[in-house]
Amino acid sequence: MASAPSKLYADDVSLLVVLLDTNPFFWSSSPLPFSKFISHVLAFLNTTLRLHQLNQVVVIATGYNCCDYIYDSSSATNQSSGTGMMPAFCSNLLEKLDKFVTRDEQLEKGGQEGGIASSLLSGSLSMALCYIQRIFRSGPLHPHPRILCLHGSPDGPEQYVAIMNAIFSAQRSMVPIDSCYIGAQNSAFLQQASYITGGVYLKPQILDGLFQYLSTVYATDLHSRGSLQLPKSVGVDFRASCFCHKRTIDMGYICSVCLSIFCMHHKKCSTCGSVFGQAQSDVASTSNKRKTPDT
Amino acid sequence: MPQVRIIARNFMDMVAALPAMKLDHLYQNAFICEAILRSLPPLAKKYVIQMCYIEETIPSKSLEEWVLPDGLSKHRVAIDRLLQLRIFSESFDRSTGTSYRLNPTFQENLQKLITYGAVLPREPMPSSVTARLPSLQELENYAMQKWECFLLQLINSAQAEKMTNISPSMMRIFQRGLLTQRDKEAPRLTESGFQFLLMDTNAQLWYIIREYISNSEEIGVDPADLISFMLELSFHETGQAYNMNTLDEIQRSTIKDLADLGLVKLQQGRKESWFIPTKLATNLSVSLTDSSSRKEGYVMVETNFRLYAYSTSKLHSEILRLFSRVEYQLPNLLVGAITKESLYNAFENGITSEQIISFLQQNAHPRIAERTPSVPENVMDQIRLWETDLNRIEMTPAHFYDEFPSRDVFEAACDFARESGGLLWEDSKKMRLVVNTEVHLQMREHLRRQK
Amino acid sequence: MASGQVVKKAIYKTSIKDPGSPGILKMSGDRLTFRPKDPNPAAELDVNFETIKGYKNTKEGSGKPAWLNLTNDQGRSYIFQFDGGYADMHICRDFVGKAIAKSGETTKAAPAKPDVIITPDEQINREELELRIKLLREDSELQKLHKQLVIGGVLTEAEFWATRKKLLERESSKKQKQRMGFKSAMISDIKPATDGRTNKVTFSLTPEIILQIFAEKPAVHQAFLSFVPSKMTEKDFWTKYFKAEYLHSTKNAIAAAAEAAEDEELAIFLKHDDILAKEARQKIRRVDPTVNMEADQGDDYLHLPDHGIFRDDGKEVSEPQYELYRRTLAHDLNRHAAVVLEGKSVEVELEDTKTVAEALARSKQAELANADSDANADQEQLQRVSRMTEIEDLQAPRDPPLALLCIKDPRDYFDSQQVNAVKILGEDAMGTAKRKSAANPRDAFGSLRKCISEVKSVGLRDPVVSSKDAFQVFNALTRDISRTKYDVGRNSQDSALDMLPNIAKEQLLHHWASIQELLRHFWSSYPITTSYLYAKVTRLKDAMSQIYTQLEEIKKSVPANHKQQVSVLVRQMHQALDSAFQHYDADQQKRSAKSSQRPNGYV
Amino acid sequence: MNNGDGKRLNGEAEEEDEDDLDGEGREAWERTYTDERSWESLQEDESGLLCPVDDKILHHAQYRRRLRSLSSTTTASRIQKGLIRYLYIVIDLSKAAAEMDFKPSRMAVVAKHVEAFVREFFDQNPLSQISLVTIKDGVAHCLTDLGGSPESHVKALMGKLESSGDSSLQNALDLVHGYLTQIPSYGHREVLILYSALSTCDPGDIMHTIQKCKNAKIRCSVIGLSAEIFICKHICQETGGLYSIALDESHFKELILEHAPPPPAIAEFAIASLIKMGFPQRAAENVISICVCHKEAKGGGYTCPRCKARVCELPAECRICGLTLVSSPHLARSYHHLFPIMPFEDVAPTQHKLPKTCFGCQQSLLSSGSRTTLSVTCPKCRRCFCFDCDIYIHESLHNCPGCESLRHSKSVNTAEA
Repeated sequence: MASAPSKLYADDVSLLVVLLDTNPFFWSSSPLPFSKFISHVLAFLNTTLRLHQLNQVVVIATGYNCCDYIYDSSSATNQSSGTGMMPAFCSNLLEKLDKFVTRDEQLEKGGQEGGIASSLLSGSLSMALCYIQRIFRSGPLHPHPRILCLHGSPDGPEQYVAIMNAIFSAQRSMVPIDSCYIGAQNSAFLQQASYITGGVYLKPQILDGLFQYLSTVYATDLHSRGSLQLPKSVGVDFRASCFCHKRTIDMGYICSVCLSIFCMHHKKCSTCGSVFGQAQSDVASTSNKRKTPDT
Repeated sequence: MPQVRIIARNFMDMVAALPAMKLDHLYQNAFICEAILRSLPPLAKKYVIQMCYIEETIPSKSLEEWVLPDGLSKHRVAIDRLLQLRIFSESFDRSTGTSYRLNPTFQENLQKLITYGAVLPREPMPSSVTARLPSLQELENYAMQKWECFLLQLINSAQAEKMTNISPSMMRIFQRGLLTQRDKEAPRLTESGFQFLLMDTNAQLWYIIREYISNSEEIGVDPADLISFMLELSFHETGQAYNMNTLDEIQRSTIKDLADLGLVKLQQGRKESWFIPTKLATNLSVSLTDSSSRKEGYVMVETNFRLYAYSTSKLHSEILRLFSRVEYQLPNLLVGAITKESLYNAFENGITSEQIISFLQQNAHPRIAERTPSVPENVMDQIRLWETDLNRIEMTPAHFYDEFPSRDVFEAACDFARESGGLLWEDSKKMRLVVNTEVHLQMREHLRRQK
Repeated sequence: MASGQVVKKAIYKTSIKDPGSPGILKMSGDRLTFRPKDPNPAAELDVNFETIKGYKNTKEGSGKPAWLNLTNDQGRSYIFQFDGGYADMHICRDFVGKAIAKSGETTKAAPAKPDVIITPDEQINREELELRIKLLREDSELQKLHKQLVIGGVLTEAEFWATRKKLLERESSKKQKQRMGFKSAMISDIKPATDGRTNKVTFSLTPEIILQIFAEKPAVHQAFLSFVPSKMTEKDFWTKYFKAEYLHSTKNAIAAAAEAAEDEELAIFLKHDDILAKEARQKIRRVDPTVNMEADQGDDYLHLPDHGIFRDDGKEVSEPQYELYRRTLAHDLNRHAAVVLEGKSVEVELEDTKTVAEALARSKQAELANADSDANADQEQLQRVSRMTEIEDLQAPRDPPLALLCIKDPRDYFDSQQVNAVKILGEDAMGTAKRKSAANPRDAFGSLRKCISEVKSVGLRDPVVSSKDAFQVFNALTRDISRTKYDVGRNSQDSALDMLPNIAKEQLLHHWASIQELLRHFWSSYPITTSYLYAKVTRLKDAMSQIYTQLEEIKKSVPANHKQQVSVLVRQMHQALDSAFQHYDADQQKRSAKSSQRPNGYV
Repeated sequence: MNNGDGKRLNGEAEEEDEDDLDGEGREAWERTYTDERSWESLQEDESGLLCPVDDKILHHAQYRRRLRSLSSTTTASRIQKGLIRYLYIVIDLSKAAAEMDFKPSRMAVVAKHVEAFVREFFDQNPLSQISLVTIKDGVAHCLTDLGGSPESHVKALMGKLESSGDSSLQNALDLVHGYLTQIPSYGHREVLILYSALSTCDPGDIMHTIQKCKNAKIRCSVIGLSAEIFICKHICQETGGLYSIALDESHFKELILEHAPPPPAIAEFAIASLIKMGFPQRAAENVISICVCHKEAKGGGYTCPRCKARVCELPAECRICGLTLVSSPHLARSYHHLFPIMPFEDVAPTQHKLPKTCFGCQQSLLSSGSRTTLSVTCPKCRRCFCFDCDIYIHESLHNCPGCESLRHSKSVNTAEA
């Protein structure tokens, strides 16, 4: 009421949720050392906060065994004065991060198979979306949220469904998912995520210039995106590939029960084990003979 | 409409207005850089950021590459703003056309800001010295109440009470524009004064500060210094205590004045005295755009012209009184009605219907704020209508003639009046007519001649 | 081909059972004649197409012999079985079709387009023809198509229209096929229109209402059948009826009795409807035994204060002799409800009372007939009733069992994406080869933590990026942007067609349309199950192959500045056609491979 | 008259409200409040100040919703769903639909929410199709043919909003039955009847029609706007559909949205079968071609892999060769129906070992002041969530942040999945 805190909102006030990949197995093999990486990122976060005193930054660590919030500018206290060595918030962010990594290590059971294991992107993504929903709930005036995935680990197949769900949910609530992928080969997950939610997918070529990428592309607030041309995410090929031979197909058979894809006709669905009636192909054609396209 | 609006928009225009020398001087201060950065339009911000580490000049073409066709206007605005603030320096050469580069001092400060964060010239005082500091909430209330009481001063002074505890320097500021004090009689609010009351807090704040600065300019204080000080102040952390000794003479006096407005809270310890910046102070460097500036509202207007205000503040009730008739006042609810009369005296005070409506909309209670329109159409229309009513009737000084000796005299008079284009009204039965004043004299002449 | 004549050897049957008599069927101009081999006057035939109303024919591949069944306006039918099999049959059928159409047009002097030939295969009726003609007249494009394909003999009329059922339906849907149920409004609500001065009242009757009256008041129905027109004219039948109704509405039983006394027809309307009573008794027998039908004084709430129905108020004369003449709303309601529920069973178009009455009578007979015939159906209905009237709390939840699902491994779902998503980005092979991660968990985590603490102690690197890198990156991005922009800028959102000169556009669209049409038929006729389909496909194929050349011509004809676009468009069409041909050839090979042992590709 | 004794005036004010209420002829401004009678929930704090109405009501609403989602998911733990649905929405436009008990009128309300529903439906079932049917004057009309684009349906419906005559369930069912028997066997055949009338005037015995539908495996559901009717209930029981009566607009909305997620597949009906589908590639922007949908030569669009025809958007059925064209995300959209998440369990606010904040959104779970904020926990990962997250997770996100962000729980997950 009378003593209500007066909040001001400009069109470009934004909530930036950063998903930080802290998968140790990736970093230990990455060309860009984590220390460099993090300092780029911190600098970027700092600028974002500086751009508007209402800008809000939330950082979620995407660990190998767990995910957790490691920074939230809205809850954090002293922001203004720094120790002089680095912006104030950085120090307590790093503090949290350190704790997080330790916890992550404790959870480690070992026995991770060859190759770089994936980190729990689906988890952090889901958390980010929950947080953003909370912002939406906070009332008619809220910062414009967007998600930025700073990711390097390869995709984890077992997360696919979860991540897809998250992506669609984000799309529904019109939250763009930007993704900056610093791993070796491109990430199918993030490409789809950015493509579907209208975010930007980039794979920086010059890793030392990471900050420049961040500040040039990802710093753009949603309001300005209306008037700027950002790098178009590469058109993702939406052809599927079959479960049976894993080859890309442009025509295939779908199991009506579990929607798994096959390149040829099977008697029985290998995924859900249901046995098929007669081949649908002729049913289809006869059906569309009946079903008549109006010209 | 009201000039007040235009000037009160943003504090930064003022900075922009400063001469080149001064600007460059200002940019020495990291805080000003940040404040300026915040105040920029979104696109401009982005440009600055992305050029923050680039020392080469960037051809304008490569910037435009990024702009979508319908973003062009925004783009230009941004660039102009940057040039105006001398953050971009323009250079031209044959091959690449015009190209920009970031103002070196600005750039340097920005980089510092990014890597090291901003460092205040003065440390907050250790809690050992300052016994107990007011909590943020208390502080906020303090600021609010301070600010309100200052506004009340304005209103009350209009209601012919004598100004209390406002320093003369502040008083002088009100003299500029808000109040008119004719000799002898009590100071009363000017039109802009009334409009001022209906503005939202930040607009008011900026207005006052601007006035304050330009005022102090007359005393011979360098506005640049003031500005930089105030901006700096806005970055002090609210609720922390800062030692007065860290301030120089001028700053100290300024702080005192600002304390009157509730931007800072002064406290006296055993030996040192210190100031505690409040929320108002931090708002100084806030960038503001139209969609922005929202307080939690408290007013509900119903289609039957009733108006409920859930508020405890005296100020609110006073402001509402400006244009509505208050019917009940509960401890935290005020029930009023918008009536023709109440509006009329608002209009007389030079408040426009638009201001009233926008006020009602800006302060709409959250319950109805999400409805559109938050103020019922019929009320809005009626308010506008009543305003136009005022402009409908026009007065012309005139003279009334009757008791003509004879009809033909009357006829003649009418004709004469008609010829001289001064006939306003005639009643041939009762033999009366009304002519406007210009014609009056000739008319008299004419009638004399008749005799 | 519309005129000329057809002569075929065929067997003429009068009915399906009839072995029939072999002979020569000759169709020419406007009549068809049949000469049996062995002189048999009964089998002699000479029919004018005027009289032929429609016809059926056995479906190809249905296994039945090739029969063509013509029906004339008396509902009599001539069946011909063709020795030449379906080929002959089709020819004749088409001929007949055209003939009918022609005669139809001539009789109906409708300015039909001369080139419209109607050769339907299933039962075909006049208004459908009308419809088609109408459609063609309205839609010039359709007409062009029709001219080209049907008259060009690529498609048969039937095939052409088969794909346009929707269109036809939409047209015909204006006059709807569904029958309406009885209005839930009661007839007794038809209030007489009184003109103030005289006490003469006028009721307005529609066949609708009449039907309802008959349905609800069997007695009246009876009476109508028996009296009109033998004893009285329809008009004064109704006047009597409404007089009675009026008396009822006055609730004056005595008056009613009096009236009834002097006029026995009137009495019929006034007395209770005994037919109803009978039916009621039957019904009671049917009612679910669990329902308690016993009613005693205690159940009669009608006489309790402030009970009963408003419309029955007024002086309740309870003298027994008048009882006969009282009718409560309850009766009406029940009866009405009953009728509405059992629904309308009269198909006839309601035009005049007589027919209505008869139709109703007929249906009544039918009902009675099967009523006593299927007592068992009656029985099962009884069960249903009892089940329905069961108290639901006592019913077991009758949700059917649900199909269970077990997904073995959700990973598959991902693989269906990842593979190509990675591929299309032209990954270098070694990129995809998984790099062995350096260390065991401990070292990995250790190094990570070291990095963090390092940053913590040292702080951020200054400058974060070297000016050189920054500049380089920025330029790279800008270049990237300008490239994408160029691409986007190239395609204008408006249809490229509009830029073409009109003639070219016309031609293109026309060809495109016809290609679409052909392709649609082509694809829809796969897989080829019958020789008929096979023939059709081949026909289509030939037709399509001709189009190629035409397309080429278009390409030449257009002015140079549009060549590029047009050629692009044309290429698309080519592709479409090519794909069709590929499919055709592939199918051919399969079928030849399969049918090497069999004489020809299909059964 | 202004500032006097607060209490007394306070009383006055409330009386004022009272007679405003009782006044029979309601003023416009009164009517705006009659729906939510805000003053009834007015509260005074100890010092007699009017304190803002707290949103208990809202919380209850959420709670109801939550329970609903629970009941729907508990059964759906691991069963097949009708992922490919052919749904006929039958809208009753008999004169009963003009009733004003829903503001402004039943049909207006129905239309409004049908629009919302159609969009939601296609969002959840990208591979499915809808068609609209209206009942009027005792006859059913097919308003739109089965199709996959929400816009066309919505437009058609909005055009056709006038009511008259009786309504006939039988005619409607017959019509729909006629259409539905034509669709391929793998499709789940459904009818959703939005029924305003209290009676049905049928040309024949509706029981037969119902049997017909049952045999044709058509799942009929009814949402009534007036009162429960035996025959509707019967239809739903017979065909395994849902029957529900809307109390008010918001309730109606909830009810209709319940039909958006795919229904569980009934064992005897469920026929697994392979459906031939095409995964067209998006054509390059500069390759123009005439599209089958609107006969315009445009760049972009998708080319049918079988017959090379060009369609503008997916999912669609190729007009030429009848091949169903989809993109892999469309399939992915339906996956969450295959892997539903467990409903969360309540946590008694008394438990002390509760974490302070919601695992999802970091909102504080500590009971604030008088109201105790309820929280729930995931049975698998034992994380606590706030109410809003619970709803969001179950209704939109479809995966549990807790489980997703734990490696070993995940391995469990896949094992039993």
